[in-house]
Amino acid sequence: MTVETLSALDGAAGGAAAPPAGARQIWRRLRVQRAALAGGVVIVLLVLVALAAPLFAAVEGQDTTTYHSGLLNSAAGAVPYGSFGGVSAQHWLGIEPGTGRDLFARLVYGARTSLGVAIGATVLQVLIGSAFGLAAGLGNRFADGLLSRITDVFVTLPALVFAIALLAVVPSGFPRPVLLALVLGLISWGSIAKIVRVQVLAQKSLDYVAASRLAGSSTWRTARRELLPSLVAPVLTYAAILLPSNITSEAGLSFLGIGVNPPTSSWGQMLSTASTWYQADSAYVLLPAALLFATVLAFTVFADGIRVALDPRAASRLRVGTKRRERVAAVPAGAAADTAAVAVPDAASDDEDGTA
Amino acid sequence: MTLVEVSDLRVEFPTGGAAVPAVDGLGFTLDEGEALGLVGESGSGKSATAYALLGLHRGTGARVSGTVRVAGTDVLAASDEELRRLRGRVAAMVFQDPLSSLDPYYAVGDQIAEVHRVHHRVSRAAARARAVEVLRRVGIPDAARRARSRPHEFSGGMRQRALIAMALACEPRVLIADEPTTALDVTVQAQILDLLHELRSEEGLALLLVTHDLGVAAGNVDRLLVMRNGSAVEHGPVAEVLRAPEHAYTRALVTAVPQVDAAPDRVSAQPAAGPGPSGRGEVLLEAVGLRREFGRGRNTVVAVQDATFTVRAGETVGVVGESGSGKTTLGRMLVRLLDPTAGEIRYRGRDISSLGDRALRPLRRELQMVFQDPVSSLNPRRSIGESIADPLRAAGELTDKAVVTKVKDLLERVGLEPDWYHRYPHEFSGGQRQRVGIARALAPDPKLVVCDEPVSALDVTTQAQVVSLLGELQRDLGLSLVFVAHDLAVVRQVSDRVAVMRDGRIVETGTVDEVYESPQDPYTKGLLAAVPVLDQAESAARREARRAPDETPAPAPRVG
Amino acid sequence: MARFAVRRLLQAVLVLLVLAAVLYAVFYLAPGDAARLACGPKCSTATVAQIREQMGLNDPVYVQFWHFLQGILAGHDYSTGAGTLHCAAPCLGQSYRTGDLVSHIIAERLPATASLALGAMVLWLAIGIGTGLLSALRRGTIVERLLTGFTLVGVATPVFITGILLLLLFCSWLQWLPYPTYVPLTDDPQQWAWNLLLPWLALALVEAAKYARLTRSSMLETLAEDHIRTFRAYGVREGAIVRRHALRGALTPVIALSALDLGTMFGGALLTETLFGIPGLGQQLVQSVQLKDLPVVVGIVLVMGLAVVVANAVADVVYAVADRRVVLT
Amino acid sequence: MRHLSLSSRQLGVIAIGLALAGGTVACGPKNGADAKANDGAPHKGGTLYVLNNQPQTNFDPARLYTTGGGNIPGLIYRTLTTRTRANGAAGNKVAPDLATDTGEPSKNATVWTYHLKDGLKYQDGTAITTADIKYDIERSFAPELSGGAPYLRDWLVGAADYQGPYKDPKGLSAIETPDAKTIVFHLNKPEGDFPLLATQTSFAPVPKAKDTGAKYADHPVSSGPYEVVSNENNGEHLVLKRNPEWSAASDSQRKAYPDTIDVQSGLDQAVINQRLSAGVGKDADAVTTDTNLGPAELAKISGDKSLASRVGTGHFGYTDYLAFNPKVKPFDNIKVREAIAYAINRTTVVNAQGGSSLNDPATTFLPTQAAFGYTPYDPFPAGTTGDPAKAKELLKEAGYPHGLTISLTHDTDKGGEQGPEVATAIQEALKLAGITVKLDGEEHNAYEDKVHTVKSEPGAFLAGWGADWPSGGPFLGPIFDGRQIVTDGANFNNAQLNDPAVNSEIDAINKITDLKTAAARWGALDKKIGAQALTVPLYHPVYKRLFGKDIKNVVISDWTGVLDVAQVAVK
Repeated sequence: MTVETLSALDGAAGGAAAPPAGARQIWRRLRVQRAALAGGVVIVLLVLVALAAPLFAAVEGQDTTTYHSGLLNSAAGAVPYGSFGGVSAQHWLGIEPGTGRDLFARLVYGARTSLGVAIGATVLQVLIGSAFGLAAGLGNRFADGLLSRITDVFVTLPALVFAIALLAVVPSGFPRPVLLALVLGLISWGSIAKIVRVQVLAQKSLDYVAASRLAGSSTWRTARRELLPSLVAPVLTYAAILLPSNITSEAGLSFLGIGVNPPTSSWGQMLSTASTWYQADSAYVLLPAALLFATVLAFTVFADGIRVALDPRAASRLRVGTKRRERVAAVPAGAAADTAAVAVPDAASDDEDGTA
Repeated sequence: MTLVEVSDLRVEFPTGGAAVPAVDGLGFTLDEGEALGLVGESGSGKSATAYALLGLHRGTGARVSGTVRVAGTDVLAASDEELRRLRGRVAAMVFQDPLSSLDPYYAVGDQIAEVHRVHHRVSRAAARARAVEVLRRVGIPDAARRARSRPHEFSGGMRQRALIAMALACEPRVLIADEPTTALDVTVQAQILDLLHELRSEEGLALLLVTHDLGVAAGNVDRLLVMRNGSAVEHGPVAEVLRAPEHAYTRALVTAVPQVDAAPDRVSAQPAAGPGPSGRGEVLLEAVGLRREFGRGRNTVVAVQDATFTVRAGETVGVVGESGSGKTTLGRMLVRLLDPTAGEIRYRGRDISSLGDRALRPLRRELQMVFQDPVSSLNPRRSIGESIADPLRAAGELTDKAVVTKVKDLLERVGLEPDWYHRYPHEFSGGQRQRVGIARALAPDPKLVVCDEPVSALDVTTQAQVVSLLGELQRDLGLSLVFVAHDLAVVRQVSDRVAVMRDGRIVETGTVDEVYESPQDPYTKGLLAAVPVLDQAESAARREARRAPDETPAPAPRVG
Repeated sequence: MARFAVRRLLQAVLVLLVLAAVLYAVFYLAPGDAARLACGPKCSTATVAQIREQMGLNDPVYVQFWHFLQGILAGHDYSTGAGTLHCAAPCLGQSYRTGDLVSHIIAERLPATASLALGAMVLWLAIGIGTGLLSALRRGTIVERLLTGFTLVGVATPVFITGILLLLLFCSWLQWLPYPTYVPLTDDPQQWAWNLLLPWLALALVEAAKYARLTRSSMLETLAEDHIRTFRAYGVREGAIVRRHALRGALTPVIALSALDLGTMFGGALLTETLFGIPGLGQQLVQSVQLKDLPVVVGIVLVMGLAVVVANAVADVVYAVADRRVVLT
Repeated sequence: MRHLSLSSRQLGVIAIGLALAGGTVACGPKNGADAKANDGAPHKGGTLYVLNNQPQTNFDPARLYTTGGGNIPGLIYRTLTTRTRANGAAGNKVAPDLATDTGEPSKNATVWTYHLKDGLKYQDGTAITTADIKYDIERSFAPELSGGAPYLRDWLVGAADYQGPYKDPKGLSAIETPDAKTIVFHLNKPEGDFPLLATQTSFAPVPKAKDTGAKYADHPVSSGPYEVVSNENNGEHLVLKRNPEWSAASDSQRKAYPDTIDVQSGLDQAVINQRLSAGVGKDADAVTTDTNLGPAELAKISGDKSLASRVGTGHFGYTDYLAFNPKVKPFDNIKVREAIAYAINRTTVVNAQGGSSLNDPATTFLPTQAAFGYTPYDPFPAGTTGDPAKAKELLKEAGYPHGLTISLTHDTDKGGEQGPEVATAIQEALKLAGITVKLDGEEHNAYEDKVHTVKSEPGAFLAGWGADWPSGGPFLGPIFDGRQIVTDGANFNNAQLNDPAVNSEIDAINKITDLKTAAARWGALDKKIGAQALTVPLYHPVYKRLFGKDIKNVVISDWTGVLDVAQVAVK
């Protein structure tokens, strides 16, 4: 594509530079992507379920802790009597082998933990990562070097191992979900820091930052007014990618038996218990697996959607600013999503190294 | 006989909603050995037309209608196979950006050999030989060796030559050159244009030259087709079109082209006449032995060295030079966006070259800058009003209300609607954005404004408007301007005095007339000689002059 | 190039130093007494004291760290009681638990992890690049939709779920494969591959999805580049264009990324190793963490760290080799 | 006591899961025919495969912590005495091994004398001397060779601070070897159980000349029926072959039918169960000594005779219990402890540990075997599901009419005996009695430290105790003997009970050298202590383990609860 044809488009599409990523634009661009929308809906539902967990449990008339030994065949390893893991009018999704606790109740309450931990961790990662990235990007050679090395260290950390070690250090009194969020957050913020740093460096070289210096603004003022706004998009996008990977990490930790404390339920905890039972009681493994899968999938497609909507990388990759719109216009959403997805894996792999 | 035949060509690009015609009912023909210039400003659809000739719109989602015949083939109806035979073999295209148009991973020679073998059943060895041959043909020195180097090891000019060589390799009958020199320095541009001219005369190639630069077209084609918004506004022999343009737009276009020779009515503050340069207002800014290095250790690059010159109150100093001459670096040092490695910058006699950020802040407002790229110089996420208000708010002297009023005044001052305050950059055209940039520079009532290639990214008509705006402002506000540009004509238009830079050094300074009428430095001479001119006789003469083997040193090829 | 190497070497050393230091700090804080763990729960206080002395646990943590560094630089001699056990530099120390040399333990575990990682990589590259290219070149077709779906599923499924389902499917329902039992390549190549197939798959499916996405996007990007247009404009066949001019550029980031992932994989894919009972570094690491066997933990983490750092360098080199315009710094 | 690391537990957890996978398909009725193959007399020859989860780490007689000389170790290391290799209770006795008898006590069991049999040789043909046994015992004190059982340090005169032969070549004066075939032990208190202790591998001979210290495990010098061909990855893969110098004549216990024994460890427990039940190829000649059936097999064996016929059931002397520390309120109040004892629901606890097939609900602290002196009693009869009402009553009497809140410390290792599953079961049971339980889950090491350190010992926690030899002594002693309260190290007397009556009774029983009489007294003592509700016994684990189709002569003693690899045959 050449400047002409493109600016010909620009005539219609209106202007060369990136439009401000205002909430309205984002929404407008999200709306056109069916998958992303679906993902969004699922997410909303999940959040609602999590929030209204007690309600749901009450409707079923069960709680997460009561044992139902009577429903278990003790001699056969305490698996539930009856089919589908003891599904019945009282226990809609059956009961947990070994204890006889109600699965439906534990699933809906589990959503609370899993989402809570993941969201907490993500927020933390974003905060720490952005802080480091920003400081490194704005700082002088030395500061940048130092901070980048620190970041490297954290990217290099075998996340899961450190989680295990840290979890061992912290007194058991500490509320576990919070701890999990903290540990995940404190360990794997490296990738987001790197992304922010690169963004800042890219922005720094742009003329409007120079202009702001000429305007007599202090570095901080410049950062606040010129840089931060432009960071929102990539950070949001990446956060949307981090979140599902955090859900998985929580599950992974629980899977290794160092997740939330009993009798709290989380999907990861259920999965790890289920992995003990799934042959004798396959319903038990499929439930949390399906939910976890659905959640991660929802967040992933939603993240793709946001990525397209905010399209943080396209501009920087294309030589002519005008090409950005052409790409979004001419290339179907999916493709545009992937052009941004290039940023994802190298980052994502940092989170996955532990949980792989 | 007729080689290319285009009639009622329409090209539409679907953009989400309504389809926009980039080309709208265009028609023209091109005969064997003939040269047609397709001239128009950005968005006029000239390149879209060129692409249509090779059917390059296929698979891009663009809708093409009408008829396009190239050497008898109906391009729009042709099968992919027919099209492939057409491409390169009959009509070969030379693209605008020589760097990105070659595969960075392969040796130039191999790439040429590859396209050669597409159309000629020959051995690899033979193809390579052919590649070397055409490279030599387009004047690549030591072609056999250079054929093995990758594009990034070529200078811009050589890359463009390589692209042309690639075209030649297929022995086409028509050459389609899409803005072949836009990315190049003026001297190199001259060389490329000469090469095209030579090839035409010697190989009997037909040429379709797509360009935004009337000057470039003037000296190199027989007929001109002036396009605007996708359709032809004027079409005829060059001489006539240029001498007596019928259409108003063409006239505007022609007059807008800055003339490097024969000083036009100067837009700058004072008439060149009067008490020589020395006599004018007191010295405002003084650069003494400025030096700037980039990188450290072995890979240190000296961008500017002992640059010494002065700017007096109310005058305009032009700084000309080709890319890499260090003019932008110099400009940025003057406003302390870059810190000089050595040397002094005296502002009103005070050395500011080593002031810290804090100490500098009060001075900042007096030294402002207008940037080259209207896209990157405005924050896309902030309304233009806010961008302009920035210096005012930073100073924090005015009330919010006062700031807004002042910004609106400024907007008006630079010829924009005051109530566009809340609009965002993407809603403006390049020219408008540049005006915003100017408004922002003016906001803190500066004494000196450095304009870094303020118009090079703009269409010629817009260029003229912005240039005159600058001059006008300077006159009214008694500003001093440092006008950094590669375009000698523009510089001549605006400047009182000129400094010519080459490879980081100032090779010549003086009043405009001195420098342009009787250049001393051979490099300056070369530059001036290379500038394309509208008058054909003149340009022919210049070409002859350039033919006389290299007495003018062209800038050393720089690794891109 | 030399400067690049030196620079990276220094970086690596720094990163690894910090890693080791952090570990020492963390373990110093962590509860549990390595000496008691080594000695057994019913062990008398006197014995524990002797063992602690023997392990040098009575020294302050920084002294212990210093000894560790000395070992790396100068090697170390350990008393086996009857004689001495020489640990040549770089000496990673001696397991608190078993008295084995850490280097020896790592050497025993590495083959399993390497087998897992390398094999998985081959698979995920094959699957990932394959699907990625296919969906890039079949843009907008049903094929693409299907593949996109596949990759999404892959991305959204944690490895331990994939693993369990694979076991369920292939081992118990279909009975096509044995329950994985790690067999060293040197013992029986066929059994080795046969038993690693499922772990490879489990890991590869997750990774492949990632790679499919990356390949696809970077392919689309490359195809949109100007030089591709050039060759189209000269009538080069689409196939040839993809083969000669698009593939290389498109795959460069893929190869680079896989270098990185391989690096992290050498840290042992904890969950995969645990799930399939593969005696690799990851499993050893978790066990050692539990047993507070600091020397082993540090040793393994350093190996992991090294792998990652090297991988990073390799990735950069890949870029530089593929694209000469890139300058290594 | 088994202390599995998190990840091996984890292996177990998944393992069982996979085992289920294996179970359904592993073998149908078709195997019924093969079941017959198990009948018929055992013969020498062939290769026995042992598929294990836990590796034979530190395979050094000084470092091994075994009961009765261990299972695999017993193939290599003969000891002064050894356990009887017989089924059930018959396998709970001590028999002479290297020694001519189980030991002659004197000075009311403070001095023990042994004489070696004639013609005992190492694998290299050199003669076994008592000096070598003394040497190995001394080795077991060396900090370089940590891990062995601690008893000798307490029992031998002047051994408290001994540093082992490497630092202190003078050796232990408490052990005399007047001649090459005689060895005399001087104890600082009467120990009637000494013959049982003498079964542990620290009583095996190690020739000083061949001692390579920490490396000895790689090439130990065998005194038993087999010798080590190779020992890979610190006990992960052991290959043993017949030791030609061993003579059945001198060994009344070991049968040693197979020519070679291949011990592959570090296997996933699921894989082990699946391979054993499928029994394809070499796996037909395979056994496991450390992997229980999973629920899937349990579910199957009821309907699958042939599979059922290949399950060996054993009872190892082990008790899992809820421990109280009366120094901590409100557990100082016996009524509260009794209330909890009543409230406990052993069904839920047993289910949490794999169901009634793998666990027997426990009311006594001593395991259910005569050798320990098992005397059935239940001071707080509440049936298997508990008696919340009675518990509430007691609480009221205790002054907690509105219930109370307590904290229960447990190990966070999933599936562990002291793990979260058991803890939550108890939490849930006590809830019904109006007792709110706060769970204090500690990572494995932290848990060990916390509960076994007097200063930090919590008021209530989960614990388990296993027998180092089948006798009441090692069972009750460390837990209830006031003089075994360790204030500056690992303490197992959770109640920190220092009751003169109990102490003197323990001393009295230790003087008894007739194990039967002793057992009876131990039983009585257990009942007496049980009434104080210092612990709430929860369950005794039951071992159910598969063996291959062609395995013959399966012997499972109560001593180990596991089939004895020294007795099985594959032909």
